[in-house]
Amino acid sequence: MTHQRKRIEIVVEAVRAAEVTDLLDRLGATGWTQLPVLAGRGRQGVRRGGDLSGVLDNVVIICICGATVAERVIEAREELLGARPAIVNITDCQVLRAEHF
Amino acid sequence: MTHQRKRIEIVVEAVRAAEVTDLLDRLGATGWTQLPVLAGRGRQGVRRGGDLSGVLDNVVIICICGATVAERVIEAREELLGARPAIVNITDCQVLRAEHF
Amino acid sequence: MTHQRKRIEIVVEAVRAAEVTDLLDRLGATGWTQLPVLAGRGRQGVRRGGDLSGVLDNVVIICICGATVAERVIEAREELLGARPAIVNITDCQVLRAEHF
Amino acid sequence: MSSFLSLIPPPVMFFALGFGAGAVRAELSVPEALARSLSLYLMVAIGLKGGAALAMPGASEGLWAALTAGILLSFLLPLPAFLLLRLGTKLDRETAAAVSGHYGSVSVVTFAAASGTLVTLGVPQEGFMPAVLAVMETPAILTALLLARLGGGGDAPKLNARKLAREVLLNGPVVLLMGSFLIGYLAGEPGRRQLAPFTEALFPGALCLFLLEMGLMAVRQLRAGGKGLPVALIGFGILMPLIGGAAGLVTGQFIGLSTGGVALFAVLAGSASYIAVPAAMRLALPRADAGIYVTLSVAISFPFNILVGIPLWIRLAGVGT
Amino acid sequence: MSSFLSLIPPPVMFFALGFGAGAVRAELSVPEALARSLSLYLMVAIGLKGGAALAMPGASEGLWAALTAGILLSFLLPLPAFLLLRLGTKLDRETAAAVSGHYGSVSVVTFAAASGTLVTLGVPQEGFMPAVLAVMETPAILTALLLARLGGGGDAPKLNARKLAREVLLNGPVVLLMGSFLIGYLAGEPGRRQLAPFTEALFPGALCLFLLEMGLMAVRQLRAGGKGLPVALIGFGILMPLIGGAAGLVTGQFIGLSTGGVALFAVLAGSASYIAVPAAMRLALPRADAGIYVTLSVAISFPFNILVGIPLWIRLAGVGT
Amino acid sequence: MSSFLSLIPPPVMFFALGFGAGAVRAELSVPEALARSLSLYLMVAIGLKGGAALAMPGASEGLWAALTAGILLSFLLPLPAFLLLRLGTKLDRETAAAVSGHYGSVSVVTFAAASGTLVTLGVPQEGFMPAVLAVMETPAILTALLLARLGGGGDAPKLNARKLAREVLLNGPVVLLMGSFLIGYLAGEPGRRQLAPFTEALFPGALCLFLLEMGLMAVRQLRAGGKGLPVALIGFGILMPLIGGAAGLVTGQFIGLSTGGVALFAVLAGSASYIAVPAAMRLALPRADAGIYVTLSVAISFPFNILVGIPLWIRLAGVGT
Ligand SMILES: Nc1ncnc2c1ncn2[C@@H]1O[C@H](COP(=O)(O)O)[C@@H](O)[C@H]1O
Ligand SMILES: Nc1ncnc2c1ncn2[C@@H]1O[C@H](COP(=O)(O)O)[C@@H](O)[C@H]1O
Ligand SMILES: Nc1ncnc2c1ncn2[C@@H]1O[C@H](COP(=O)(O)O)[C@@H](O)[C@H]1O
Ligand code: NA
Ligand code: NA
Ligand code: NA
Repeated sequence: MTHQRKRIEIVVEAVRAAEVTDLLDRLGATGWTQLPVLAGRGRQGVRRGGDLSGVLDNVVIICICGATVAERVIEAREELLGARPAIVNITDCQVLRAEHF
Repeated sequence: MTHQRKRIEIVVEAVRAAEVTDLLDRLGATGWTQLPVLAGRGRQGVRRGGDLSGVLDNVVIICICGATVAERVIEAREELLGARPAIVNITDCQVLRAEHF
Repeated sequence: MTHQRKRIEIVVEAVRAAEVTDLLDRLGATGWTQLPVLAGRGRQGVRRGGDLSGVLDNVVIICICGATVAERVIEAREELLGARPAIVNITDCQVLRAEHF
Repeated sequence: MSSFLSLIPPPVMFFALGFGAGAVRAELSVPEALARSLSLYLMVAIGLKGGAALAMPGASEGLWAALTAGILLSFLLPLPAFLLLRLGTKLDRETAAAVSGHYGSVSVVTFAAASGTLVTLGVPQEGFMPAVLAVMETPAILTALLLARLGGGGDAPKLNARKLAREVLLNGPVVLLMGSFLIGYLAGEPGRRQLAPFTEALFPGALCLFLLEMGLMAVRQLRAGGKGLPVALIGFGILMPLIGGAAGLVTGQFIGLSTGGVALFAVLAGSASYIAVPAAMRLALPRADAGIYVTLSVAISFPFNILVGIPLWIRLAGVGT
Repeated sequence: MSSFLSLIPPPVMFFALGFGAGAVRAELSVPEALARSLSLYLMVAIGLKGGAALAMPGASEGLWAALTAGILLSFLLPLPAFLLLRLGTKLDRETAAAVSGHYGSVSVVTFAAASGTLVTLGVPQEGFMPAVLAVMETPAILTALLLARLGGGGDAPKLNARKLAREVLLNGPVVLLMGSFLIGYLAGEPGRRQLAPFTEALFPGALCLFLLEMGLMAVRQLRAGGKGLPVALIGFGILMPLIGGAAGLVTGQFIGLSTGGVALFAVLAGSASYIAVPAAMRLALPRADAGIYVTLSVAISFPFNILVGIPLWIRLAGVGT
Repeated sequence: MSSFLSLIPPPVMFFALGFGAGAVRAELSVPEALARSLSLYLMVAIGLKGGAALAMPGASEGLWAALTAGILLSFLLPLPAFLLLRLGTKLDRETAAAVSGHYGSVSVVTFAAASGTLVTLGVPQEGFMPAVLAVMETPAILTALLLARLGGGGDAPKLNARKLAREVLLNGPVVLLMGSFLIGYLAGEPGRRQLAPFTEALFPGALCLFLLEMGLMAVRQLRAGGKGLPVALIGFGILMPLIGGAAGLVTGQFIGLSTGGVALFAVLAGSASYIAVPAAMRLALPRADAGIYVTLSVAISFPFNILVGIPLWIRLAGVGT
């Protein structure tokens, strides 16, 4: 009654989020969800959003998709990494409605 | 030292989130967490929260639970889907404290 | 082309989040991301952030790390649980760039 | 040109600025919390001012007629709206019913802009108009629900009566408007004087900021939900405010309101809700398409009312003639 | 009725409106950012007004006595609170200590509401009272920590002294109040005049909006944390403001404050912190139950003080007699 | 001391308060939505006031010379900045170019603080200065991009011309400033009077709150991005405002501005952008290090300009001599 899918999670700068979601759209993802980020740490040190220009804000993008689209995302890594995401992680998941993804 | 559990993640309209959490409560989940959503795309196109009535806001609901509760959620799909969630995805996860879930 | 990593997700009070991220830093995590929480339910009942002192606000901390760091986090459970997180769940995931985690 | 443009009230110019900035995709945005805060402020200020005005001697003359007329109009206006939609567009029954509810109800900010314009023009208005605004918010919701159910067959959504009653009687704008109105009334003239810097002096500026955001929001919504919008629906979003406004104009004159009151009554009847009704419809008619009613109300009829409706009704009510 | 109700200050009526709206679960909510912004605004405005008032010739008379008395009360009031809680309720030592700290400390908004009421009544007040407010914020935190440790055995939470000192001396409200007070003092009369539209004219309106949210928040907190609340605790939440207020009243008269000053002193002593102390307790006494102290302070004692306490202390201080 | 300190305008004292509170890690924070809202408010108010001032008879004298000079300075100032950075620090070409763009452009709040100080001192200023502020926002972005590409080889980032044009012409602050300026101009004196409680009476208070947050933000940014900041870069962040300010001073005198105008022109030229330019650079020069340019602008040069620059240029422009 559930179906195997992939869950892709990407942390990326808010100002470049549209590049990532455009890419997901083009690769055939049926949708995505953007969540706000309060703060983070990575190679560039601590990032805390809220400066007035917004350039220090990050977002999390979640995309549930089939294995094929996930493959395409992995293959498009050059283009994806061009948007300089901080993290891309992919998890196996089950979904209820196969026809949606 | 860790225990096998399920992680259920649901994207749903903010105005109907209570229906989902009530259902989770009734099915025996020990808890849930709601996160805000900035924007999303799905079959209905792009949704960006922030209209004054709040009807376009979405939230993400995360629920960590045992396999039994997860089964019940899957079985209650009719009722769950009545709240019109956009996504329901379920992942395997490990938790530290078995007694909590 | 992808690499096996762990995804640790922790729900904890906002006022104690720094204790958790400091611990992650000390255990060798290369980074973490904090997301805001709207509301939640657990053993203490419903928590809805937004009181003026901020003591009822929760956050979600996500940390992608290798198996070794994840092991260390599990071993440091005493110290981690000292910060009284509500949930700690760990998932397997794939990442694109091994060198980052 | 400058002399013509200088007749446009600053809040309307800010609406145009927001709309223009959104249209050319300028990187301009207003924090959501600010928009919601300004919306609360406007309701509190309108309520307080109205209540204080009603507390003045003789100010309640004509009140009951206006309230009754407002309630009736709110109940009735969804009917022509529903007919137009069912005959002239391909909307399903439930969405058509939901949309028609928006047009029976009213828009607080359209009212605020019209009221501000009257103040600038020096045209007096009945102090109880904010109460009329408040009572017109919700009757239309009931009509919309009846329309959704009539002939809907066994498939019609189950109506949770208690939930609905709460939604209708206890929705945020109504409670806030009515509560502030009552407080303004009880506090009377001393209260008015104490709160005037907040409710009166600040009002035009706050309205400017808010209309800037409404302009941005209209474009945003047009972009997100306007793509597939059939021409017939856009036509409805322009025609219906004219029908409602005309009905309001005639009714206002019939019950004997002042010139300013007639103009405001027409503006109210012609305006469409974008806070209370969408929220109610989302819960009561979940299968109706929220994208359509939010877009029509926020992105078509609201701009039309701000730019065309308000000056039109003020003129037709007889101001300046 | 109207003439009786019209004596209630508008901010208090807005508190009632928020409480009532929350109680009937109306769909009304204030953005969190607005609540926090108004809270900042109130502290800045109170500080600036107080500082400017202190800069007036002769205004510092009685200042030191009031500061000393305020500090002492803040230190001492947790003692009866702790005793009451340990003898009359089943709270564990740590939670009892945390709760008692809230009642030694003070509530900025209760002070603001009382001060506004005095202004409306035309009763003068000492300009330095905001400084008294600021110094009363934190001594109670120390007492609470001592109470938590005394007899706590080896199990008592390790006290990180540096962290604690920072929490006590550098918590947000204290820094903001004291800083604004100092700025108001330095800027003197010219500064006061320049900032008056912001700090004075806007104050009553901002307080109305904020108390609306406090009413909503009280109900929300009552609902989330009030379910299991034993009757004895609720009783404590009403009794303790009376004890504190009475102590403040007597002390204020003893040190020779004016009628308005005595009333404010009683209000301060009777009020309970809901910003600075919860935050400090959460860090210093992590095993204390935050749900209990937030609920008691925000949802029981705050409403009681707004609705009953302020008029009571103003009357008992001798205003209007 | 008090008499010396009392000469510091309250907004600057609030900046110091925020900076100090941040430095000692007091638990003080301003909601992000409030900071962004105040920033919008300041731009709208500055624009409206400037437009209304320009609508006064004779007020446009010297306008074109000032606009031209402002545009030229914005174009040219990145050149010395870039040279200094490439010769005196180890910044890579792209980051150096990005930083230099910030210093050609301007800071709205530095302008607001300077303008407010002049008002307090009773020194008149040209009404069109907000328009100068607006036109100086963006030319520097173009220079920065040219600097990034010149000699950048094939490796230089591909310039998406359309995207860039939008970024330059349609960035939020420019649209809002220019739009409000135009609205203020069209609304003229009646509009000014109607909006004065919002744009004028509230301004000093809003500036205080905003500078409080800027002080907190400066420390926060210093802490997050300042750790690795080489001394040479910090020196640049202090030297460059002096160079820019001196250039502005001379230019302002050359084109014959009034004393107040000269001071403002120097302040503008010496200030560094922290809204428009970072956003543009992030998109146009993605490999430049955002941590460096945000930190330099917000945490080094902004405080320097507020604390040292403004009084310096006001003095050197000849005020009070
Ligand atoms: N290992 C990690 N786990 C979770 N989030 C991370 C991790 N590394 C980086 N991030 C997030 O990505 C952002 C940018 O990372 P970076 O570009 O490496 O500085 C950080 O601010 C974090 O929010
Ligand atoms: N494949 C997907 N992956 C992630 N989020 C999705 C996906 N599909 C839909 N969503 C989310 O669900 C919301 C509603 O989807 P829909 O009802 O299909 O328009 C969207 O706005 C997204 O936030
Ligand atoms: N089973 C669960 N699934 C998801 N979130 C949970 C769960 N249990 C607790 N939480 C979150 O953790 C917070 C505190 O939990 P507790 O300390 O158990 O009251 C809650 O408010 C929820 O946000
Ligand atoms: Na209508
Ligand atoms: Na007290
Ligand atoms: Na400059």
